[in-house]
Amino acid sequence: MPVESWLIFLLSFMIVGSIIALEMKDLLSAVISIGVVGLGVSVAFLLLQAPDLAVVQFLFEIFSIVIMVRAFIKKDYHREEPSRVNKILAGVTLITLIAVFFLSVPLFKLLPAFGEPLMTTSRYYLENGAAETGSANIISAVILDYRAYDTLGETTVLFTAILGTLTIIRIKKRSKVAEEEKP
Amino acid sequence: MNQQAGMTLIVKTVTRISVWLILLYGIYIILHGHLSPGGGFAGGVIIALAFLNVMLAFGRDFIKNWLNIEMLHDIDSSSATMFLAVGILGMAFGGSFLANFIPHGTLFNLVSSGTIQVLNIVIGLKVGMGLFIVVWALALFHLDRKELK
Amino acid sequence: MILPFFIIIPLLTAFIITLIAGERDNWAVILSIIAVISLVALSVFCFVTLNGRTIVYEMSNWKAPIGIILAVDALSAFMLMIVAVIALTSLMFSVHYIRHLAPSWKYYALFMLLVTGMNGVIATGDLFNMFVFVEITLFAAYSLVAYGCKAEEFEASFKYAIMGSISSTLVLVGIGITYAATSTLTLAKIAEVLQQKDPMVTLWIGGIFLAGFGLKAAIMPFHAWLPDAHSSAPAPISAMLSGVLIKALGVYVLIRLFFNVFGGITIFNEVFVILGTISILVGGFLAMGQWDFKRLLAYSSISQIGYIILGLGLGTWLGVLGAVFHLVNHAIFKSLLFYNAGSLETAFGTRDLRKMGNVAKALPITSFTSMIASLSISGVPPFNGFFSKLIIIIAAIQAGRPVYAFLAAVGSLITLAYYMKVQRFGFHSRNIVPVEKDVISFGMNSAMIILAVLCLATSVLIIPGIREVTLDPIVAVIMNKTGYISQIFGR
Amino acid sequence: MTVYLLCFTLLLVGIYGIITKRDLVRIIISSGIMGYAVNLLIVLFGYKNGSIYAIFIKDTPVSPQMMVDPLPQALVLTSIVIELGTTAMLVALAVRLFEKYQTFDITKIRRLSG
Repeated sequence: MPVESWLIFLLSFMIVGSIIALEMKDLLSAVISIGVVGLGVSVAFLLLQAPDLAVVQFLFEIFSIVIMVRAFIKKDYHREEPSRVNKILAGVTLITLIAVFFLSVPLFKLLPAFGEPLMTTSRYYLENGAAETGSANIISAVILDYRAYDTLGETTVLFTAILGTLTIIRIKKRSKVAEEEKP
Repeated sequence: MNQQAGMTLIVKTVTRISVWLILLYGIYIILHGHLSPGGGFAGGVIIALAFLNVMLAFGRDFIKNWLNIEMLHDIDSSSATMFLAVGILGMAFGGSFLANFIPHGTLFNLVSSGTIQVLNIVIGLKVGMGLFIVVWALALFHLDRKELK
Repeated sequence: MILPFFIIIPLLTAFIITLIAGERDNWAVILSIIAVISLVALSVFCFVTLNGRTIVYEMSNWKAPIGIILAVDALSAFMLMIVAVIALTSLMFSVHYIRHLAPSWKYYALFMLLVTGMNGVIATGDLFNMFVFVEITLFAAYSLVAYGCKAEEFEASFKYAIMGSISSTLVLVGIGITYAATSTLTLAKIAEVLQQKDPMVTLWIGGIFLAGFGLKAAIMPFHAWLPDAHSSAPAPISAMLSGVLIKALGVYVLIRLFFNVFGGITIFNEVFVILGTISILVGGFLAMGQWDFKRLLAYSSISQIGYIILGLGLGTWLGVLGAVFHLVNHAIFKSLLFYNAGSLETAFGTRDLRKMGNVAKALPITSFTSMIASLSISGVPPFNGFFSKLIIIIAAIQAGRPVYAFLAAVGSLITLAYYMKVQRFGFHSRNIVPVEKDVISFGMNSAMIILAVLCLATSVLIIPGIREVTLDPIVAVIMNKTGYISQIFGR
Repeated sequence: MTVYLLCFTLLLVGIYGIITKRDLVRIIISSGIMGYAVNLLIVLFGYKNGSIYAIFIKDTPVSPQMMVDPLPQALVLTSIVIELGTTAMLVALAVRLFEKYQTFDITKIRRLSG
């Protein structure tokens, strides 16, 4: 079962990567290790036979890294301030999360095993997706024809996020230079 | 073109060539959305990264007159309106909202899957322009904060 | 046939406002007011002509489990009406208020996207589609909370965004596991498949969704973000957040999932009852100590939501009737109270109750409407609050839970206490404070008068004659539990 | 089964990061980690053993039974874009917060009482 063993290796690599991203003192290397974890997700999508997702995840990963580096690294602030991390809170959260993990182990057994999905509705998509929508890429058929309303919502989410970011950063649409910020 | 803005000369010359290839590749990904992996979302981000590449290599002032930023805002909101217009047209012709009312054509050739291709192009434009505006706003935000000091 | 227009009208308005936005925002104001008025008319028409049926609209011409469907029954039509009415009054209030705060077309575009998101959540019959429209509403809410660009607003918006992203992740995990177990996304089909599945799966999915959507409804253990977000947002936006958003995104979705999809399992009803009562008491005690008017209103929202959750948890016909009735009452008088807070803020420039002077002469309409709202929220007889709380308390006694009934009554007394504090300090205190002359516009006053009249009008809903037509079909839909499947698939 | 549990631990690492970390940037990073974990979990539910990607190619006939489940992939495409929207919004808020409070430490950003 090469795919499952590859995935287990990749996932453990990502878990170690994200722990490093959280514990690393220097901000820039934290952002970079998160980029590596994101690219690991993109490789995992490739292993799971999802080329569409791998491309989109890879590109959006680059974009979020550019945004984060652009916003945070420009400042003269590279080291995390040595704030006293509340030890009790960290300990309590750790214990509760480990308890949640062991509680959910039997629950994951209830679901169909890895590699045997039920696929009752998506069998219809595969069998007559190409015929009914005329698109060879079934995922594009699902996104833009069977569930086009989802993608309308999706475009609106992106539209709202961009409009919200502009509102927060207060760049006026018409004026060239940002208007003087009221104190 | 003032030399000190943006990066070194080597980067500028390489970008001058590579930007057009990246844009071409992005348009290819959008147009072939229904045949090969990728589509509106992936192609749009590639276009946004092409503009970003120019902004990083040549600096903010160059891109302000190379690209009309107001036009980007208008393309962003008009492509979102076009997506809704395709939906309403689907309601008028195809029976229900967002129906695929354009004839499908034969499988596998370029113009073949009715509204799927139209929607791919619309989403490609939307994602491309919108994401570049976000990074542009972040860059502009730093610009005026330095002047404030 | 008219269902997609609940989403098309506000969405098209938002896009057009962005397109034609100029320096001045009066185009944006006109367009959004026309859109919301048409929404009010559409939702009232839809509720009146519904009489017990469930309208199903198949998106892009595909049948239910394949494509996405919009399913509107009595409960959804009722919620659509509440969203439209409160959106109309909030818009009327914000025309002058926002010009006073920071005039910009972005406010109206984001406001229309907020309404689109809520209408999308209420009308949809598909699980993942509900998640996407919840995200739209949340993104619009984050940026509207941070609209004033002051330091506390960014802090409140950041905390709200973090809470929102945790709850969205939990909801997405729930959707993933529901898809793995039932391999379908249409709510009715999920309900149908879950009946044959192992009940442990339903409990697990229910637990995750309770955590995810409980965070959005600010039920007790997940309430931390609400006081910050609702108190630092501009007044019309906190009215929309407190009055409608936590109901449409939180309570409505909990009703739809836990009654119509999971079939009202007794364990979850117990959890609802306990969480509801804790919310009532803790929300009330925290509200007592507040001096900032809007923070006090935010804590009182948590306590009033507790009543609704308690009513639902009882699971009896009377309990659900009380919960639905309190839902609409709370939407009305909480929005009115936030409008009063907004007009006091524009008049005095402060939200601190101690610094407010004698308002009765300076702002007659604000003080009169706030008297009505305070009386109705604390459950004084002639007003609507009294009847809904009474029904919930009677239902608790009938359902054999006198302790919860007693605690609900204590909660009601606490509410009365802190609203009297609001009246005494906010509106009738003796210190003379300079008041900005005629700063409350006609729009703000008319919004307050409309809601004050509604406070009285909705108490009419309880008379048996009118109740059969309005509230009973809604309670029938909820108590019908998994009958929702046959309503959707028509067999 | 072990793949699901590993993905679930990645999610718990993200939740741990959000709750305990003091630094705004760390909180944004851990919300990103949570997003990756959930997207991966949904695609894991859709994988079929020995299947290939759900795209028909011109002259190589592939039987639909051999294809992977397209629906979770369509859902995750949407939720990746939502993740980017959340990150962009959080970054914008963090930048403005740094401008107002001159610090990235969430404990020092305490102007709201309680």
